[in-house]
Amino acid sequence: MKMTRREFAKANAVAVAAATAGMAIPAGATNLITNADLTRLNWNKAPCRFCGVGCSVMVATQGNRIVATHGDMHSEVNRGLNCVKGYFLSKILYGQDRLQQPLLRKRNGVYDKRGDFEPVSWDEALDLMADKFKSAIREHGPESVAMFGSGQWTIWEGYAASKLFKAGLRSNNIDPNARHCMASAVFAFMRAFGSDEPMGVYDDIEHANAFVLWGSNMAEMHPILWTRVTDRRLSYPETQVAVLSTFQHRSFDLADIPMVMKPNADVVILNYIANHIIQTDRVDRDFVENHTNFVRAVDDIGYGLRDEHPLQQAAANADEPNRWTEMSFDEFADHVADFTLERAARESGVSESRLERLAELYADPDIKVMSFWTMGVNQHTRGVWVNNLIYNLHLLTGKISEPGNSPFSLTGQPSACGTAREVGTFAHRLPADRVVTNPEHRRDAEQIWKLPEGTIPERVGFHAVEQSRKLKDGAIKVYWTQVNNNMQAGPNTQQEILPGWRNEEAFVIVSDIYPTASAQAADLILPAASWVEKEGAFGNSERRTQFFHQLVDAPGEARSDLWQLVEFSKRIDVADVWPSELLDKAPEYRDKTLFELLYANGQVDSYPLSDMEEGYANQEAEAFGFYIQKGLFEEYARFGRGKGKDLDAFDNYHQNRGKRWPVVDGQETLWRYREGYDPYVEEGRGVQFYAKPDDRALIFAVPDEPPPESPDEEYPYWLSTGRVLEHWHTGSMTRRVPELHRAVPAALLYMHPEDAREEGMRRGSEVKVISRRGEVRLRVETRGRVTPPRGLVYVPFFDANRLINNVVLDATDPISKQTDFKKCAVRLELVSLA
Amino acid sequence: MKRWLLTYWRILMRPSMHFSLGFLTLGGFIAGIFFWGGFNTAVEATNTQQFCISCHEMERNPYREMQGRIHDVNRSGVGAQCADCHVPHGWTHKMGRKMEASKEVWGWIFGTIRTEERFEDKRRELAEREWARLEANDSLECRNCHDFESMDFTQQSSRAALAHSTTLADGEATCITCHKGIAHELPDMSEFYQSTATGLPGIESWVAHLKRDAPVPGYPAD
Amino acid sequence: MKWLTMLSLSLALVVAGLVIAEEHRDDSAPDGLRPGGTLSQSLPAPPLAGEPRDAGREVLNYPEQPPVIPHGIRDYQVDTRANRCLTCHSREHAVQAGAPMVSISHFRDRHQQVLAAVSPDRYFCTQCHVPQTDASPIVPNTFLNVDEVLGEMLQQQREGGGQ
Amino acid sequence: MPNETLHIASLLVHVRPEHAREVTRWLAAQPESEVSAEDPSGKLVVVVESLREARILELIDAIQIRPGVLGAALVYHQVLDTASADEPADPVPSQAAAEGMPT
Repeated sequence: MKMTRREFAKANAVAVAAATAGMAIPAGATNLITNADLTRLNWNKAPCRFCGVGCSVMVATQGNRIVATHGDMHSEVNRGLNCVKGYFLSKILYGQDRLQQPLLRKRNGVYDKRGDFEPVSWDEALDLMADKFKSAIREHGPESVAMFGSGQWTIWEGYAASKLFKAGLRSNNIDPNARHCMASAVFAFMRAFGSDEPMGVYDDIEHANAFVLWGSNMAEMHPILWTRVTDRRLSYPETQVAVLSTFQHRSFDLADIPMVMKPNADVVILNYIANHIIQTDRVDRDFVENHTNFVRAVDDIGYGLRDEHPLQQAAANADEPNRWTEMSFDEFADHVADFTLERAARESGVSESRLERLAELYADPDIKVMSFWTMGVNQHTRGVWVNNLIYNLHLLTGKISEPGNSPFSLTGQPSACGTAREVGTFAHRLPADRVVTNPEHRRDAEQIWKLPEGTIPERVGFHAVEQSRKLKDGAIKVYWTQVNNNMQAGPNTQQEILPGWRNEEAFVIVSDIYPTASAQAADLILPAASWVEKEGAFGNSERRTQFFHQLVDAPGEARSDLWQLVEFSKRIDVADVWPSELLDKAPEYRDKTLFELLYANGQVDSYPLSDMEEGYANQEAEAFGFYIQKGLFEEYARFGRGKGKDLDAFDNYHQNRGKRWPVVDGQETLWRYREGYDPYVEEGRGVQFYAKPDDRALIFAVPDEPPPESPDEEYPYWLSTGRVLEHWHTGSMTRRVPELHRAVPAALLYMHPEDAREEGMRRGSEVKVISRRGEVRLRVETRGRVTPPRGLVYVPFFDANRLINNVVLDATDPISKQTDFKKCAVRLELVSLA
Repeated sequence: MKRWLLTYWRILMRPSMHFSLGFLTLGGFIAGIFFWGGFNTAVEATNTQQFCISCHEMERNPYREMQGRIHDVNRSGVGAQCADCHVPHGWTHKMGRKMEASKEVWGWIFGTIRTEERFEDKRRELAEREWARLEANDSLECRNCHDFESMDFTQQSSRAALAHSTTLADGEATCITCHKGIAHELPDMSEFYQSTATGLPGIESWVAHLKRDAPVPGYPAD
Repeated sequence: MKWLTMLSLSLALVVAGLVIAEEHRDDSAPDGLRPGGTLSQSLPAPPLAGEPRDAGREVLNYPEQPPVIPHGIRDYQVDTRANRCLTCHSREHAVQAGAPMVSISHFRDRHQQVLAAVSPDRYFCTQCHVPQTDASPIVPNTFLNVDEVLGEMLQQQREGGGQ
Repeated sequence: MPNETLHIASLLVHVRPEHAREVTRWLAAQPESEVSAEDPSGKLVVVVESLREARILELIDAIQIRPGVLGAALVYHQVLDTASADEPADPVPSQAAAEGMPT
């Protein structure tokens, strides 16, 4: 490169000034970069840190820092594309306020609930935690400790945590934030098919002629899948896209059949479509007779509120909502006959012509239809029912488990499937579709874990919303949360969550990478490592398991959640937390620590450090002296092998772009339950729902029941909450990326311009959104990305300074216990016009 | 019916037998003013936004799409109403437009755009009619507010200033040529889009690109 | 009368208890995106961030980053009927419009086949390209681009060599 | 006609991080100045290239009164001959050739 004198002088000027300021010298100005070894970037694959789509990204590192990211061309999922969040992954770990050392509330040098945060050593932090756990279990039993985890845990983190709680501490009080997200999908899968997770794959998109979005804004929440849907729709003009929601959003931009319905009207619409299929004689008789059973779900199941709530008291089946009785096809036909087109149109507000077009997408045997749904369906007081109603349509018409015909439940988090669901970190689950209430399942787990019979408690633990309630009531004494931010994301914050966390009797530990709202409400904050600062594995929506290496070191003393869990386990003796009857059954554990019981158990610690791929750091393995990730994975994989949940060998995943389980003989499975695709289907069966005892899926008859709270004179608006494209969940990562923050700097109140006019408000007005539970102040937006109908307002929850969950009702689906974040009643009060 | 009309016509044609010519002339004049005023008031009433969106069809799509857009709300509160853009301001043209509007009454009676689907089917036709009208009258309704002489190019973005000072100034283009779909949503433009996107490759534009994106001559390349 | 005293007394106690509880909800905490010790409060909402009218194009953090949109996109229609962005950024209009042409990468489909037009899977521009308001960062970001990292490494190297 | 001189200087400007963007933008809009480097803590390196020495001082004054600016200091100043400023500065091969040139 030749420089003129002028340029040379300028380069000097910059270099001198930069050196004076202690700043990095821009390369262009110094032209010192001639060493190819230095300029060569180190590229590695990793799944994206954000949603459940599970895009693969290439991560460039240099000097122990991430310097660039881009879409992975070799990934089947995204083929080189990323959404805007994915493209800015490089920056999510570099917020200036990364937590770098444990912080404990102290006064006069000792822990004090009312004290101020002071830096402490890991030893001090973990010792105190161990004391708190031990004394709580000793004095109040194992049900007095609880953990709230995440679908953003890596697979082995979730597995280690679940094992620590269910086997070590003998408490089932461990639940993931996936409870807020996927629990309804899980229960519906188990009810209808006996096995969790979709039968189809993303490849269905390239085979379908019609897409129906039931309460899903894929354009913003699953952007890369949306690019595939868009590709299909625009490349094959006969393709149709139907979008149904309670407000208009960006996915409507691609809609051929756009439908804005009244909240809670989906049950009526879905029952109408079933009726339409039957009335027009388009039921696939063969399929229905050979592969399905009809059942009637119990009704009047309540709303998952506190037991003393009048609505719970009034509900006949609130205690046992997950039951059903057999019925015939004719009885089912009679049941749906009440749901006429006219009724569906009247109750939903969607025109008859559009509803009929929608129904035809399912009824027409020549149309291959793919249904997508997420939080509009799952975060619903009748979420499990609605999931089941969607399966009904695909089962009645036989449009299932084959390319292009696919009911596809989308997941929200990167490993909601891989960690929360497959590992079974829910309060009622064990790995690979097992449940704690089933004695055989408990025995399976106890055998694999080398535990005496009776170690795993039978009682279902406290689910997410119940954990908040039990903290407030003083029943939970020690509470540990990892990789989530429930203070901002959980419902009814001021009445149910914050009082519990700040309850004098509770000791609350939050592991996170930034000082989130949850960390601010904690007593002990543990600094965590994130994403490629550790070796990890995620499982996405289409059953694809993907691995990533540790590519950079975590800053300061930050440590991964896995390290925290395992290091903590060293500080508790089995004898501290197990009753003597149980110890008598396994006296060899009497003098052991939980670390030795759970992790150095001859299985998890059986892979030496030399098994690790060369050239990669691995903080945890080096700290514990064995390849712990591999050990945990291989022990966990034993649960699923031969059970339709087979995973590939550990090392393969580091080389490939993920495989979709069941992986049998190294081959992934695309369409489950279909002969020719799924190795578990017996020869000659065609279709076999083999996870059900009689190989038949269930079609559910469910009635229409009202929501727990509806707008009235005092609180005249529906409130729906959700996300925006640019921010991930509570924004703790994305709001620290300048480009993403500037794109969407604050949560707004999206409302209809006529509603605003009638309320004497306008775009930019500051208003209070008030419910029976609390309030929050927001600015009005009347022409944003979301266009609500009259009578409904929409507020995203990413903004820590506008805690919309102060307002949200903590009602859940009574079966899945998943919160309904999509509908409650609010009123608006003007603070200032401009 | 025919007989009744005929009788009526005869009465009308019969010379007056009771009133003076003067009275009749004056009376006719006064009545004329009266009816004229009434007519004008009525016509003006059909020009209000309230009247326009009293039809479900107009409220559902054109009005809702317009809400929040720059011609509806803006910094200084100069919002346009339906008639500002869709009805000429001069009397002759206005009457012409109102006569045309009788066809719209017809459409309303027969529900030409009653459902959302029908509106979508017609969207292109409806938009093209308005574009053609504005092309033909040199964007007369735009210019009622946006006067070319009053444009301060220095306050515009460089791209806008360039377009306005050249093609708009010499009459090659009129407002609607570029500013389509600013108040309401555009109809399906895929034909326009495809004809240029998949047609012959525009060699000139490629060359121009290469020129523009090339490093400035003489500037040292990295 | 006695019951009334009792009642008001217990009421006062309850109220006092509530007040204490309220205070404890806002125990001190480090600042994050939200100021520490404010969780029970309803914070005022800042005015809507403004759209910069004619902001300059911004330097990319790395070559693969989608450029941010340096202008407002109010009322831009991008749906099956029309794509407003392409009226300026398409290959054939970009020069005349004085806008950057969509990147050449956008002319390849999922299978890396080169197409004559923008690939349909890239149709919705705002999935990757986002406009920028004038909002200031709440928390600064310490990301360094590759040149900065290299500069730092070189400096360390030189300092190391000098010792 | 006497040879004109070209002044090249660099300034270190320290601004509050939240104002960095607008100050950078303002500086970029000024003739004869450019922002050559910035870091997240609000430090900016500004290069000034002017035919008038006074312009550099004027600019420092102007920067100091911008909102959010904590300080602006002159770090480097070099005077070049305008006539030879655009000649190659490559020290080894081109310097020799340049030596024979009249200045």
